Amino acid sequence: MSTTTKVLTGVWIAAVTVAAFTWLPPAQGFRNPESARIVVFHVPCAVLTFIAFMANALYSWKYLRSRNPLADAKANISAELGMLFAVLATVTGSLFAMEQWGSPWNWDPRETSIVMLMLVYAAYFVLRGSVEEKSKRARLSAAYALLAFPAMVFLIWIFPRIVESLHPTNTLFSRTGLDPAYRVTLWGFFAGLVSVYVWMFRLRLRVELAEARLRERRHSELEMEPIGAQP
Amino acid sequence: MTWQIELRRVGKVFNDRPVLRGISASVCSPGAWTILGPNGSGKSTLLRIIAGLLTPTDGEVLYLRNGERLNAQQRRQAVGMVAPDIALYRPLTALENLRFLARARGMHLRDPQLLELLEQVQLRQRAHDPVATFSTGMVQRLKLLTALVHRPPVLLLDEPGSNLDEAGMEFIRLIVREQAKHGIVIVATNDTREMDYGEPLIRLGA
Amino acid sequence: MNPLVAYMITPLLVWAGIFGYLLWLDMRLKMLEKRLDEEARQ
Amino acid sequence: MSRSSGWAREAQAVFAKDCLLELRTRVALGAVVLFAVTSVVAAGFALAPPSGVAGDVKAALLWVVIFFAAVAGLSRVFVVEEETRTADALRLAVSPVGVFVGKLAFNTVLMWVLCALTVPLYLVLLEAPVVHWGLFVVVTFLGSTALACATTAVAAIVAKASMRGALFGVLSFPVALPPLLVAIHGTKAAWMANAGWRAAIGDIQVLVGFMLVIVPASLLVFEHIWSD
Repeated sequence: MSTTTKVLTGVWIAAVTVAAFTWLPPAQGFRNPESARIVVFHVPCAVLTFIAFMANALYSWKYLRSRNPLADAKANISAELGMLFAVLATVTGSLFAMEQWGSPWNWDPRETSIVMLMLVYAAYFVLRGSVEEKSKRARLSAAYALLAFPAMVFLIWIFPRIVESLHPTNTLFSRTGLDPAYRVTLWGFFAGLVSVYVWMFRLRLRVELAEARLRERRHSELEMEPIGAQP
Repeated sequence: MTWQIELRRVGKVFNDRPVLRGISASVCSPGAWTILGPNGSGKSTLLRIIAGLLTPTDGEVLYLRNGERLNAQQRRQAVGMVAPDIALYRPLTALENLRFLARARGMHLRDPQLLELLEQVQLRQRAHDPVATFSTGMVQRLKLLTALVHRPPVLLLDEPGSNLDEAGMEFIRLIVREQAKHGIVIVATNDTREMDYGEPLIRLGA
Repeated sequence: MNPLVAYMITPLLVWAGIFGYLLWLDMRLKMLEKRLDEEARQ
Repeated sequence: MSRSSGWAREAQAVFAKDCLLELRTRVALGAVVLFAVTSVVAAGFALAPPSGVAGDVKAALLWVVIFFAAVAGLSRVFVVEEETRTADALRLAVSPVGVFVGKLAFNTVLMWVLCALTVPLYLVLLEAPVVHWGLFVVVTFLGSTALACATTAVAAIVAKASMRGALFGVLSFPVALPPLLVAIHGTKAAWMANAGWRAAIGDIQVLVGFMLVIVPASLLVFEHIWSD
């Protein structure tokens, strides 16, 4: 990512943040109309959490097909970023819940599903930590990611529809549901976050590759002789 | 029918540490071969790769029947293997172990036939005893029997004679000689008494 | 909690999370690159 | 002497072998049933007298007991193979699909036995207000089957990792959560006079749908878990 893009991303996010407090009118139909502004920051984080989770499953699938360690690294990074945004979505979400519903935690299906998403990520990291051999770790964690995927799809899409939810289901995409000003600001912030996501992803991948290079160098120093000679 | 196993630049890496690198070899039935090398040189790893128990990091192992490539399922049917780290079910009796492995392989053998097979390895008297009560030699004979119950053309043996007495060694020698008449035997060993089972195919360094 | 505080603090939290992570990555990368350079020199 | 192949026959052989092993050693069943009975009794103590406790709580508690009992035993099928070093013998003889289906069948039967033994005990000790008996049996049957389907592939993962005991619970909870939530929901419906089949039909659909998704998904990844 070029420096210009990084600077532009920073300016963009700052601009959207300022707009969310000045240009954006307080929303009607909320207990505290001002608190609706939190939604602008909360929803993009939640959407990104889910995108990261999808990316994790996708890279896991790619790894199992190709056995390319790079795909495994990308799957791991997606999970890490997913965890970061899940924490941000939960924290901003419970700030909003406190304003709107009077309690930071209501066991709402959407709250439950993000906690489960975090549990999956946590389990994924625990699994990675408990397998020593690298290719085995990659295989097992990819398999686990793909097993957890249908469960998460259920929790995110089916479960909130079975059980009554405090969250609106369709406001973001329907034409009538949300004030256009809100839609613009929200998706504006989302665009900024996506750019930041790509930035973080690339930076994290560079860290991973540098670590791999360091390990490789150690091993090539230790063993220069070819192994497995023929008679 | 001719059977052929071909190793093409096989390599295995564990945690960035190469255990095997660039091993190529080819064997064609009938005959017996050995893989030699000291402990820790990767003999067992190589044999497990040949058996299909381990996927190599680089290269591939091909099985050919009359020049035709076998798929995973056909390959499983073509291989019998005995190794120290492949155990039998100790709570089950000799007959139950044999019955399970024969059935899993798709062999429809009745108990009298299974008992006859056990007779061939001098285990008929102990057919209804749990494997946990068997001596090393008896276990090894039963392992050989279960590895050969589906009449595989390829027999892979990992240190088959370790902890065996003279009679046990003689028994293995007999089986190797018999199998080498029509199929392929590959023995991985570090024991000087076992090196004459076949001609050396691969010699691994430490 | 004062509602004003609640909604003012939200973007700050998001910013802090994102840039904290970015800074941490950057630090790690710099350290690794330094180690790589050192080993290359040896 | 004839020879046949096919995963169904392999699965049947694996299932028969596992049943025989279980009969000899009683490792899995012992762990599961003892755990379940202990927790049912503990729940009885904790909630005494049970007549004052809401049906909702009892329905949730029943499935929590079943889930944790399952966690205590369902990983054994794979862990034992790795611990006794018989897994490679199985890998040599049986296709991955055959192994998975055989082990899944075994775990499913284990769950049924577990439910058959502990659910009646639970109903008696905790005075569960079952109204719609047919619905309750169907939900329990489908729920326990779905739990076995959800956790069998996870058990195979756990058998390959270190610190297996703790790991199985951690890994299987997120995967098993959907059937667990739905089974609790359905059980509540079976315990309420004004709910019944109409309230639970969605739960039954979701349970069946979940199995239809997770079993193919498990089959798809199992080969990568099972073969080194």
